Amino acid sequence: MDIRVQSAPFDYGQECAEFAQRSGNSGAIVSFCGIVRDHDDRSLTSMTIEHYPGMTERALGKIAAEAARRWSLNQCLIIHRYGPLRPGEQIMMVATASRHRSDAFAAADFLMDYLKSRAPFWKKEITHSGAEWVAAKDTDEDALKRW
Amino acid sequence: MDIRVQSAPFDYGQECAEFAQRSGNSGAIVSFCGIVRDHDDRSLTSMTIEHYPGMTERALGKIAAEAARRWSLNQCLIIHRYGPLRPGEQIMMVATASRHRSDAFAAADFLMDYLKSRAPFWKKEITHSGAEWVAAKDTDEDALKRW
Amino acid sequence: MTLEILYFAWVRERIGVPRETVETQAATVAELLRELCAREDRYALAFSDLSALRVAIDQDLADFDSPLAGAREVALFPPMTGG
Amino acid sequence: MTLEILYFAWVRERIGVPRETVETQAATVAELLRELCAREDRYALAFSDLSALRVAIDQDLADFDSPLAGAREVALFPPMTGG
Repeated sequence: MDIRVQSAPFDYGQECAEFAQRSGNSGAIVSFCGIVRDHDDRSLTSMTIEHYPGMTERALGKIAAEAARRWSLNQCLIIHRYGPLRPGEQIMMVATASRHRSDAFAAADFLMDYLKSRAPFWKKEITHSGAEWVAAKDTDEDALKRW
Repeated sequence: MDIRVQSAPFDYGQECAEFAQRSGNSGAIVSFCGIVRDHDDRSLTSMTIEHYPGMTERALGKIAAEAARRWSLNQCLIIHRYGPLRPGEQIMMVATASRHRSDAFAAADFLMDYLKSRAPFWKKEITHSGAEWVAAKDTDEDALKRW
Repeated sequence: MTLEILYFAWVRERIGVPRETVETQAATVAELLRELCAREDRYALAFSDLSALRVAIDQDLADFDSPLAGAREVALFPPMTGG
Repeated sequence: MTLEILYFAWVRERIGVPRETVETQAATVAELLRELCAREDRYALAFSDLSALRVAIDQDLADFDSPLAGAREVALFPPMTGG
Protein backbone atom coordinates (compact mmCIF):
# COMPACT_ATOMS: atom_id res chain seq x y z
CA MET A 1 0.00 0.00 0.00
CA ASP A 2 1.74 3.08 -1.31
CA ILE A 3 0.08 6.43 -0.56
CA ARG A 4 1.61 9.76 -1.48
CA VAL A 5 0.23 13.26 -1.01
CA GLN A 6 2.45 15.82 -2.68
CA SER A 7 2.52 19.17 -4.42
CA ALA A 8 5.19 18.05 -6.91
CA PRO A 9 4.17 16.57 -10.26
CA PHE A 10 4.46 12.83 -10.68
CA ASP A 11 5.42 10.90 -13.78
CA TYR A 12 2.38 8.80 -14.67
CA GLY A 13 4.28 6.62 -17.16
CA GLN A 14 7.13 6.04 -14.73
CA GLU A 15 4.72 5.21 -11.89
CA CYS A 16 2.82 2.77 -14.13
CA ALA A 17 6.10 1.16 -15.21
CA GLU A 18 7.33 0.73 -11.64
CA PHE A 19 3.95 -0.49 -10.44
CA ALA A 20 3.88 -3.10 -13.22
CA GLN A 21 7.47 -4.04 -12.43
CA ARG A 22 6.52 -4.82 -8.83
CA SER A 23 3.42 -6.75 -9.96
CA GLY A 24 4.87 -9.78 -11.73
CA ASN A 25 2.82 -12.09 -9.55
CA SER A 26 -0.42 -10.31 -10.46
CA GLY A 27 -2.33 -11.08 -13.62
CA ALA A 28 -4.05 -7.74 -13.82
CA ILE A 29 -3.18 -4.09 -13.31
CA VAL A 30 -5.61 -1.22 -13.53
CA SER A 31 -4.52 2.38 -13.34
CA PHE A 32 -6.43 5.62 -13.39
CA CYS A 33 -5.12 9.12 -13.91
CA GLY A 34 -7.08 12.31 -13.35
CA ILE A 35 -6.03 15.32 -15.43
CA VAL A 36 -6.94 19.02 -15.33
CA ARG A 37 -8.85 19.40 -18.58
CA ASP A 38 -7.37 22.07 -20.80
CA HIS A 39 -10.24 22.55 -23.21
CA ASP A 40 -13.31 23.79 -21.51
CA ASP A 41 -15.94 26.37 -22.31
CA ARG A 42 -15.30 28.06 -18.98
CA SER A 43 -11.74 28.84 -20.07
CA LEU A 44 -10.02 27.48 -16.99
CA THR A 45 -6.66 29.12 -16.44
CA SER A 46 -5.61 27.14 -13.38
CA MET A 47 -6.78 25.11 -10.43
CA THR A 48 -5.69 25.00 -6.80
CA ILE A 49 -6.19 22.00 -4.59
CA GLU A 50 -6.34 22.53 -0.85
CA HIS A 51 -6.08 19.61 1.52
CA TYR A 52 -5.97 18.78 5.21
CA PRO A 53 -2.42 17.60 5.99
CA GLY A 54 -2.51 14.63 8.29
CA MET A 55 -6.14 13.78 7.76
CA THR A 56 -5.55 13.36 4.03
CA GLU A 57 -2.99 10.58 4.45
CA ARG A 58 -5.15 9.03 7.15
CA ALA A 59 -8.31 9.10 5.00
CA LEU A 60 -6.52 7.67 1.95
CA GLY A 61 -5.02 4.94 4.11
CA LYS A 62 -8.44 3.97 5.40
CA ILE A 63 -9.92 3.93 1.90
CA ALA A 64 -7.07 1.77 0.59
CA ALA A 65 -7.39 -0.58 3.56
CA GLU A 66 -11.09 -0.94 2.89
CA ALA A 67 -10.39 -1.77 -0.77
CA ALA A 68 -7.86 -4.40 0.32
CA ARG A 69 -10.46 -5.86 2.67
CA ARG A 70 -13.09 -6.12 -0.06
CA TRP A 71 -10.95 -7.39 -2.93
CA SER A 72 -7.92 -9.55 -3.32
CA LEU A 73 -5.21 -7.00 -4.05
CA ASN A 74 -1.49 -7.63 -4.31
CA GLN A 75 -0.72 -3.94 -4.51
CA CYS A 76 -2.34 -0.56 -4.37
CA LEU A 77 -0.98 2.90 -5.14
CA ILE A 78 -2.56 6.32 -4.58
CA ILE A 79 -0.85 9.58 -5.50
CA HIS A 80 -2.75 12.84 -5.04
CA ARG A 81 -1.37 16.30 -5.58
CA TYR A 82 -2.29 19.56 -3.90
CA GLY A 83 -1.44 23.18 -4.63
CA PRO A 84 -1.62 25.02 -7.95
CA LEU A 85 -2.16 23.01 -11.14
CA ARG A 86 -2.31 24.10 -14.74
CA PRO A 87 -4.64 22.68 -17.41
CA GLY A 88 -3.24 19.45 -18.81
CA GLU A 89 -1.44 18.60 -15.58
CA GLN A 90 -2.00 15.30 -13.83
CA ILE A 91 -3.90 15.69 -10.55
CA MET A 92 -3.81 12.20 -9.15
CA MET A 93 -3.57 8.52 -9.93
CA VAL A 94 -4.52 5.20 -8.45
CA ALA A 95 -3.27 1.76 -9.45
CA THR A 96 -4.34 -1.68 -8.32
CA ALA A 97 -2.78 -5.08 -8.96
CA SER A 98 -4.60 -8.33 -8.53
CA ARG A 99 -4.64 -11.93 -9.64
CA HIS A 100 -7.91 -11.36 -11.45
CA ARG A 101 -9.05 -8.51 -13.61
CA SER A 102 -12.41 -8.04 -11.92
CA ASP A 103 -10.78 -7.34 -8.54
CA ALA A 104 -8.34 -4.81 -9.97
CA PHE A 105 -11.09 -2.97 -11.87
CA ALA A 106 -13.56 -2.91 -8.99
CA ALA A 107 -10.94 -1.81 -6.46
CA ALA A 108 -9.69 1.05 -8.67
CA ASP A 109 -13.24 2.23 -9.29
CA PHE A 110 -14.00 1.99 -5.56
CA LEU A 111 -10.85 3.94 -4.62
CA MET A 112 -11.85 6.70 -7.02
CA ASP A 113 -15.42 6.91 -5.74
CA TYR A 114 -14.25 7.12 -2.16
CA LEU A 115 -11.35 9.47 -2.50
CA LYS A 116 -13.59 11.80 -4.49
CA SER A 117 -15.88 12.50 -1.56
CA ARG A 118 -14.20 11.02 1.52
CA ALA A 119 -10.67 12.38 1.31
CA PRO A 120 -10.18 16.00 2.42
CA PHE A 121 -9.32 17.71 -0.87
CA TRP A 122 -11.02 20.82 -2.21
CA LYS A 123 -10.62 22.12 -5.73
CA LYS A 124 -10.76 25.80 -6.60
CA GLU A 125 -10.99 26.72 -10.25
CA ILE A 126 -9.59 29.97 -11.55
CA THR A 127 -11.22 31.09 -14.79
CA HIS A 128 -11.17 34.35 -16.73
CA SER A 129 -14.26 35.42 -14.81
CA GLY A 130 -12.91 34.69 -11.33
CA ALA A 131 -12.16 31.98 -8.81
CA GLU A 132 -14.68 29.47 -7.57
CA TRP A 133 -14.66 26.44 -5.30
CA VAL A 134 -15.81 23.34 -7.14
CA ALA A 135 -19.10 22.15 -5.69
CA ALA A 136 -19.49 18.50 -4.78
CA LYS A 137 -22.03 16.70 -6.93
CA ASP A 138 -24.93 14.70 -5.54
CA THR A 139 -23.86 11.98 -7.95
CA ASP A 140 -20.51 11.73 -6.15
CA GLU A 141 -22.29 10.89 -2.93
CA ASP A 142 -24.70 8.56 -4.73
CA ALA A 143 -21.75 6.71 -6.26
CA LEU A 144 -20.76 5.45 -2.79
CA LYS A 145 -24.01 3.52 -2.54
CA ARG A 146 -22.82 1.23 -5.31
CA TRP A 147 -20.37 -0.46 -2.94
CA MET B 1 -8.12 4.57 -32.08
CA ASP B 2 -4.75 2.89 -31.89
CA ILE B 3 -4.70 -0.90 -32.29
CA ARG B 4 -1.52 -2.95 -32.36
CA VAL B 5 -1.09 -6.70 -32.64
CA GLN B 6 2.55 -7.65 -32.22
CA SER B 7 4.91 -10.34 -30.99
CA ALA B 8 7.40 -7.80 -29.61
CA PRO B 9 7.17 -6.67 -26.00
CA PHE B 10 5.72 -3.25 -25.33
CA ASP B 11 6.73 -0.78 -22.65
CA TYR B 12 3.65 -0.35 -20.46
CA GLY B 13 5.02 2.72 -18.67
CA GLN B 14 6.05 4.36 -21.93
CA GLU B 15 2.67 3.61 -23.51
CA CYS B 16 0.85 5.03 -20.48
CA ALA B 17 3.03 8.14 -20.58
CA GLU B 18 2.43 8.74 -24.29
CA PHE B 19 -1.27 8.02 -23.96
CA ALA B 20 -1.54 10.55 -21.12
CA GLN B 21 0.52 13.02 -23.12
CA ARG B 22 -1.99 12.85 -25.96
CA SER B 23 -4.92 13.14 -23.55
CA GLY B 24 -4.58 16.66 -22.18
CA ASN B 25 -8.15 17.43 -23.17
CA SER B 26 -9.48 14.41 -21.26
CA GLY B 27 -10.15 14.48 -17.56
CA ALA B 28 -9.79 10.75 -17.06
CA ILE B 29 -7.52 7.96 -18.24
CA VAL B 30 -7.95 4.30 -17.40
CA SER B 31 -5.42 1.70 -18.37
CA PHE B 32 -5.32 -2.03 -17.92
CA CYS B 33 -2.37 -4.38 -18.32
CA GLY B 34 -2.56 -8.16 -18.42
CA ILE B 35 0.52 -10.03 -17.22
CA VAL B 36 1.57 -13.70 -17.36
CA ARG B 37 1.48 -14.62 -13.69
CA ASP B 38 4.79 -15.99 -12.48
CA HIS B 39 3.70 -17.52 -9.21
CA ASP B 40 1.24 -20.27 -9.75
CA ASP B 41 0.74 -23.70 -8.29
CA ARG B 42 0.77 -25.20 -11.78
CA SER B 43 4.38 -24.07 -12.22
CA LEU B 44 3.90 -22.36 -15.55
CA THR B 45 7.13 -22.19 -17.50
CA SER B 46 5.82 -20.28 -20.49
CA MET B 47 2.79 -19.39 -22.57
CA THR B 48 2.21 -19.15 -26.28
CA ILE B 49 -0.50 -17.03 -27.82
CA GLU B 50 -1.77 -17.95 -31.25
CA HIS B 51 -3.91 -15.55 -33.23
CA TYR B 52 -5.63 -15.17 -36.58
CA PRO B 53 -3.72 -12.50 -38.52
CA GLY B 54 -6.12 -10.19 -40.30
CA MET B 55 -9.17 -11.18 -38.32
CA THR B 56 -7.49 -10.12 -35.08
CA GLU B 57 -7.00 -6.52 -36.16
CA ARG B 58 -10.49 -6.51 -37.64
CA ALA B 59 -12.11 -7.90 -34.47
CA LEU B 60 -10.24 -5.46 -32.20
CA GLY B 61 -11.22 -2.58 -34.49
CA LYS B 62 -14.88 -3.54 -34.27
CA ILE B 63 -14.72 -3.88 -30.48
CA ALA B 64 -13.02 -0.48 -30.13
CA ALA B 65 -15.56 1.12 -32.49
CA GLU B 66 -18.39 -0.33 -30.43
CA ALA B 67 -16.84 1.11 -27.25
CA ALA B 68 -16.55 4.51 -28.94
CA ARG B 69 -20.21 4.28 -29.97
CA ARG B 70 -21.36 3.49 -26.43
CA TRP B 71 -19.19 5.94 -24.47
CA SER B 72 -17.73 9.34 -25.05
CA LEU B 73 -14.07 8.52 -25.67
CA ASN B 74 -11.36 10.89 -26.78
CA GLN B 75 -8.87 8.11 -27.27
CA CYS B 76 -8.57 4.38 -27.13
CA LEU B 77 -5.51 2.12 -27.30
CA ILE B 78 -5.30 -1.67 -27.57
CA ILE B 79 -2.01 -3.56 -27.72
CA HIS B 80 -2.09 -7.36 -27.76
CA ARG B 81 0.89 -9.64 -28.15
CA TYR B 82 1.11 -13.09 -29.69
CA GLY B 83 3.82 -15.74 -29.73
CA PRO B 84 5.85 -17.06 -26.79
CA LEU B 85 5.67 -15.25 -23.45
CA ARG B 86 7.45 -15.89 -20.20
CA PRO B 87 5.97 -15.53 -16.72
CA GLY B 88 6.02 -11.89 -15.62
CA GLU B 89 5.79 -10.61 -19.19
CA GLN B 90 3.06 -8.22 -20.22
CA ILE B 91 0.51 -9.82 -22.56
CA MET B 92 -1.66 -6.90 -23.51
CA MET B 93 -2.97 -3.52 -22.49
CA VAL B 94 -5.90 -1.26 -23.15
CA ALA B 95 -6.21 2.44 -22.35
CA THR B 96 -9.17 4.79 -22.63
CA ALA B 97 -9.36 8.55 -22.27
CA SER B 98 -12.53 10.43 -21.65
CA ARG B 99 -13.90 13.65 -20.25
CA HIS B 100 -15.50 11.76 -17.39
CA ARG B 101 -14.18 8.96 -15.26
CA SER B 102 -17.23 6.73 -15.58
CA ASP B 103 -16.90 6.56 -19.38
CA ALA B 104 -13.21 5.72 -19.26
CA PHE B 105 -13.75 2.97 -16.66
CA ALA B 106 -16.76 1.42 -18.38
CA ALA B 107 -15.12 1.48 -21.81
CA ALA B 108 -11.91 -0.16 -20.57
CA ASP B 109 -13.88 -2.85 -18.76
CA PHE B 110 -16.01 -3.40 -21.87
CA LEU B 111 -12.96 -3.66 -24.13
CA MET B 112 -11.47 -6.30 -21.84
CA ASP B 113 -14.66 -8.34 -21.68
CA TYR B 114 -15.03 -8.34 -25.44
CA LEU B 115 -11.46 -8.92 -26.47
CA LYS B 116 -11.32 -11.81 -24.03
CA SER B 117 -13.90 -13.86 -25.93
CA ARG B 118 -14.50 -12.07 -29.24
CA ALA B 119 -10.97 -11.50 -30.53
CA PRO B 120 -9.23 -14.53 -32.11
CA PHE B 121 -6.47 -15.23 -29.60
CA TRP B 122 -5.79 -18.61 -28.04
CA LYS B 123 -3.49 -19.17 -25.09
CA LYS B 124 -1.46 -22.32 -24.62
CA GLU B 125 0.21 -22.85 -21.27
CA ILE B 126 3.39 -24.85 -20.94
CA THR B 127 3.87 -26.29 -17.47
CA HIS B 128 6.24 -28.89 -16.04
CA SER B 129 3.61 -31.52 -16.75
CA GLY B 130 3.00 -30.60 -20.38
CA ALA B 131 1.29 -28.15 -22.70
CA GLU B 132 -2.38 -27.33 -22.61
CA TRP B 133 -4.71 -24.93 -24.40
CA VAL B 134 -6.42 -22.61 -21.93
CA ALA B 135 -10.14 -23.35 -21.89
CA ALA B 136 -12.57 -20.46 -22.20
CA LYS B 137 -14.64 -19.91 -19.08
CA ASP B 138 -18.42 -19.75 -19.04
CA THR B 139 -17.99 -16.62 -16.96
CA ASP B 140 -16.17 -14.95 -19.87
CA GLU B 141 -19.20 -15.42 -22.06
CA ASP B 142 -21.54 -14.39 -19.24
CA ALA B 143 -19.53 -11.19 -18.77
CA LEU B 144 -20.69 -9.98 -22.20
CA LYS B 145 -24.29 -9.91 -21.00
CA ARG B 146 -23.40 -7.06 -18.67
CA TRP B 147 -23.22 -4.66 -21.61
CA MET C 1 -11.71 22.27 27.14
CA THR C 2 -9.23 23.73 24.64
CA LEU C 3 -9.95 22.90 21.00
CA GLU C 4 -7.95 23.56 17.88
CA ILE C 5 -10.42 24.44 15.12
CA LEU C 6 -9.37 24.17 11.48
CA TYR C 7 -11.19 25.61 8.48
CA PHE C 8 -10.77 24.66 4.84
CA ALA C 9 -11.78 25.94 1.40
CA TRP C 10 -14.59 28.51 1.42
CA VAL C 11 -15.21 27.95 5.12
CA ARG C 12 -11.63 29.10 5.74
CA GLU C 13 -12.17 32.12 3.47
CA ARG C 14 -15.38 33.16 5.24
CA ILE C 15 -13.94 32.73 8.72
CA GLY C 16 -10.79 34.54 7.64
CA VAL C 17 -8.26 32.28 9.37
CA PRO C 18 -7.12 28.72 8.66
CA ARG C 19 -7.15 27.73 12.34
CA GLU C 20 -7.74 29.04 15.80
CA THR C 21 -7.77 27.83 19.38
CA VAL C 22 -11.01 28.10 21.32
CA GLU C 23 -12.04 27.49 24.90
CA THR C 24 -15.41 25.78 25.01
CA GLN C 25 -17.66 23.61 27.13
CA ALA C 26 -19.67 22.46 24.09
CA ALA C 27 -20.65 18.81 24.33
CA THR C 28 -21.14 18.28 20.60
CA VAL C 29 -20.05 19.78 17.28
CA ALA C 30 -23.50 21.33 16.87
CA GLU C 31 -23.16 23.07 20.24
CA LEU C 32 -19.72 24.34 19.31
CA LEU C 33 -21.10 25.79 16.07
CA ARG C 34 -23.92 27.51 17.96
CA GLU C 35 -21.37 29.07 20.34
CA LEU C 36 -19.26 30.33 17.46
CA CYS C 37 -22.27 31.67 15.54
CA ALA C 38 -23.32 33.65 18.60
CA ARG C 39 -19.84 35.11 18.82
CA GLU C 40 -19.45 36.84 15.44
CA ASP C 41 -21.28 37.29 12.15
CA ARG C 42 -18.55 35.67 10.07
CA TYR C 43 -19.23 32.37 11.87
CA ALA C 44 -22.97 32.72 11.40
CA LEU C 45 -22.34 33.39 7.72
CA ALA C 46 -20.02 30.40 7.25
CA PHE C 47 -22.21 28.01 9.23
CA SER C 48 -25.64 29.15 8.05
CA ASP C 49 -26.29 26.03 5.98
CA LEU C 50 -25.21 22.91 7.85
CA SER C 51 -26.06 20.70 4.86
CA ALA C 52 -23.17 22.39 3.00
CA LEU C 53 -20.78 21.68 5.85
CA ARG C 54 -18.76 18.63 6.85
CA VAL C 55 -16.88 18.03 10.08
CA ALA C 56 -13.92 15.96 11.24
CA ILE C 57 -12.92 15.30 14.83
CA ASP C 58 -9.26 14.47 15.31
CA GLN C 59 -8.95 13.83 11.57
CA ASP C 60 -11.85 11.41 11.26
CA LEU C 61 -15.13 12.35 9.60
CA ALA C 62 -17.82 12.91 12.22
CA ASP C 63 -21.41 14.11 12.57
CA PHE C 64 -22.73 17.34 14.00
CA ASP C 65 -24.07 15.49 17.00
CA SER C 66 -20.76 13.69 17.63
CA PRO C 67 -19.52 14.27 21.20
CA LEU C 68 -16.46 16.46 21.66
CA ALA C 69 -15.28 14.80 24.87
CA GLY C 70 -11.57 14.07 24.55
CA ALA C 71 -11.27 15.83 21.18
CA ARG C 72 -8.28 18.03 20.42
CA GLU C 73 -8.87 19.05 16.83
CA VAL C 74 -12.11 19.87 15.05
CA ALA C 75 -12.15 20.70 11.33
CA LEU C 76 -14.97 22.34 9.39
CA PHE C 77 -15.10 22.32 5.62
CA PRO C 78 -17.37 21.95 2.58
CA PRO C 79 -18.07 18.56 0.97
CA MET C 80 -14.83 17.19 -0.39
CA THR C 81 -13.96 17.31 -4.08
CA GLY C 82 -10.90 15.14 -4.57
CA GLY C 83 -10.04 12.87 -7.45
CA MET D 1 -16.81 -23.33 -54.91
CA THR D 2 -13.22 -23.07 -53.71
CA LEU D 3 -12.80 -22.32 -50.01
CA GLU D 4 -9.72 -21.61 -47.97
CA ILE D 5 -10.17 -23.27 -44.59
CA LEU D 6 -8.09 -22.16 -41.60
CA TYR D 7 -7.66 -23.97 -38.29
CA PHE D 8 -6.42 -22.55 -35.02
CA ALA D 9 -5.27 -23.80 -31.61
CA TRP D 10 -6.22 -27.40 -30.82
CA VAL D 11 -8.40 -27.61 -33.92
CA ARG D 12 -5.27 -26.95 -35.98
CA GLU D 13 -3.36 -29.57 -33.99
CA ARG D 14 -6.03 -32.22 -34.49
CA ILE D 15 -6.45 -31.50 -38.20
CA GLY D 16 -2.68 -31.42 -38.61
CA VAL D 17 -2.46 -28.42 -40.92
CA PRO D 18 -3.03 -24.68 -40.34
CA ARG D 19 -4.94 -24.23 -43.59
CA GLU D 20 -6.08 -26.03 -46.70
CA THR D 21 -8.06 -25.37 -49.85
CA VAL D 22 -11.21 -27.40 -50.43
CA GLU D 23 -13.69 -27.73 -53.26
CA THR D 24 -17.20 -27.91 -51.91
CA GLN D 25 -20.83 -27.34 -52.77
CA ALA D 26 -21.81 -27.01 -49.09
CA ALA D 27 -24.46 -24.34 -48.56
CA THR D 28 -23.67 -23.75 -44.87
CA VAL D 29 -20.82 -24.18 -42.41
CA ALA D 30 -22.63 -27.15 -40.88
CA GLU D 31 -22.81 -28.85 -44.28
CA LEU D 32 -19.13 -28.18 -44.87
CA LEU D 33 -18.27 -29.76 -41.54
CA ARG D 34 -20.35 -32.85 -42.37
CA GLU D 35 -18.52 -33.20 -45.67
CA LEU D 36 -15.15 -32.97 -43.96
CA CYS D 37 -16.12 -35.39 -41.18
CA ALA D 38 -17.15 -37.96 -43.80
CA ARG D 39 -13.79 -37.55 -45.47
CA GLU D 40 -11.35 -38.50 -42.71
CA ASP D 41 -11.31 -39.43 -39.03
CA ARG D 42 -9.16 -36.48 -38.00
CA TYR D 43 -11.97 -34.13 -39.03
CA ALA D 44 -14.57 -36.21 -37.21
CA LEU D 45 -12.34 -36.09 -34.13
CA ALA D 46 -11.79 -32.33 -34.29
CA PHE D 47 -15.44 -31.52 -35.03
CA SER D 48 -17.13 -34.03 -32.76
CA ASP D 49 -18.37 -31.44 -30.29
CA LEU D 50 -19.74 -28.40 -32.08
CA SER D 51 -20.34 -26.59 -28.78
CA ALA D 52 -16.54 -26.46 -28.36
CA LEU D 53 -16.10 -24.96 -31.82
CA ARG D 54 -16.38 -21.43 -33.19
CA VAL D 55 -16.43 -20.35 -36.80
CA ALA D 56 -15.56 -17.22 -38.77
CA ILE D 57 -16.47 -16.53 -42.39
CA ASP D 58 -14.18 -14.08 -44.15
CA GLN D 59 -12.81 -13.00 -40.77
CA ASP D 60 -16.15 -12.27 -39.13
CA LEU D 61 -17.64 -14.50 -36.44
CA ALA D 62 -20.48 -16.58 -37.87
CA ASP D 63 -22.84 -19.42 -36.96
CA PHE D 64 -22.87 -23.02 -38.12
CA ASP D 65 -25.98 -22.36 -40.17
CA SER D 66 -24.48 -19.26 -41.81
CA PRO D 67 -24.58 -19.52 -45.63
CA LEU D 68 -21.28 -20.00 -47.44
CA ALA D 69 -22.39 -18.31 -50.67
CA GLY D 70 -19.71 -15.86 -51.71
CA ALA D 71 -17.35 -16.87 -48.91
CA ARG D 72 -13.63 -17.25 -49.60
CA GLU D 73 -12.22 -18.03 -46.18
CA VAL D 74 -13.70 -20.13 -43.38
CA ALA D 75 -11.91 -20.48 -40.04
CA LEU D 76 -12.57 -23.08 -37.36
CA PHE D 77 -11.25 -22.73 -33.84
CA PRO D 78 -12.04 -23.20 -30.15
CA PRO D 79 -13.63 -20.45 -28.03
CA MET D 80 -11.23 -17.53 -27.87
CA THR D 81 -9.08 -16.81 -24.83
CA GLY D 82 -7.56 -13.38 -25.35
CA GLY D 83 -6.89 -10.71 -22.78
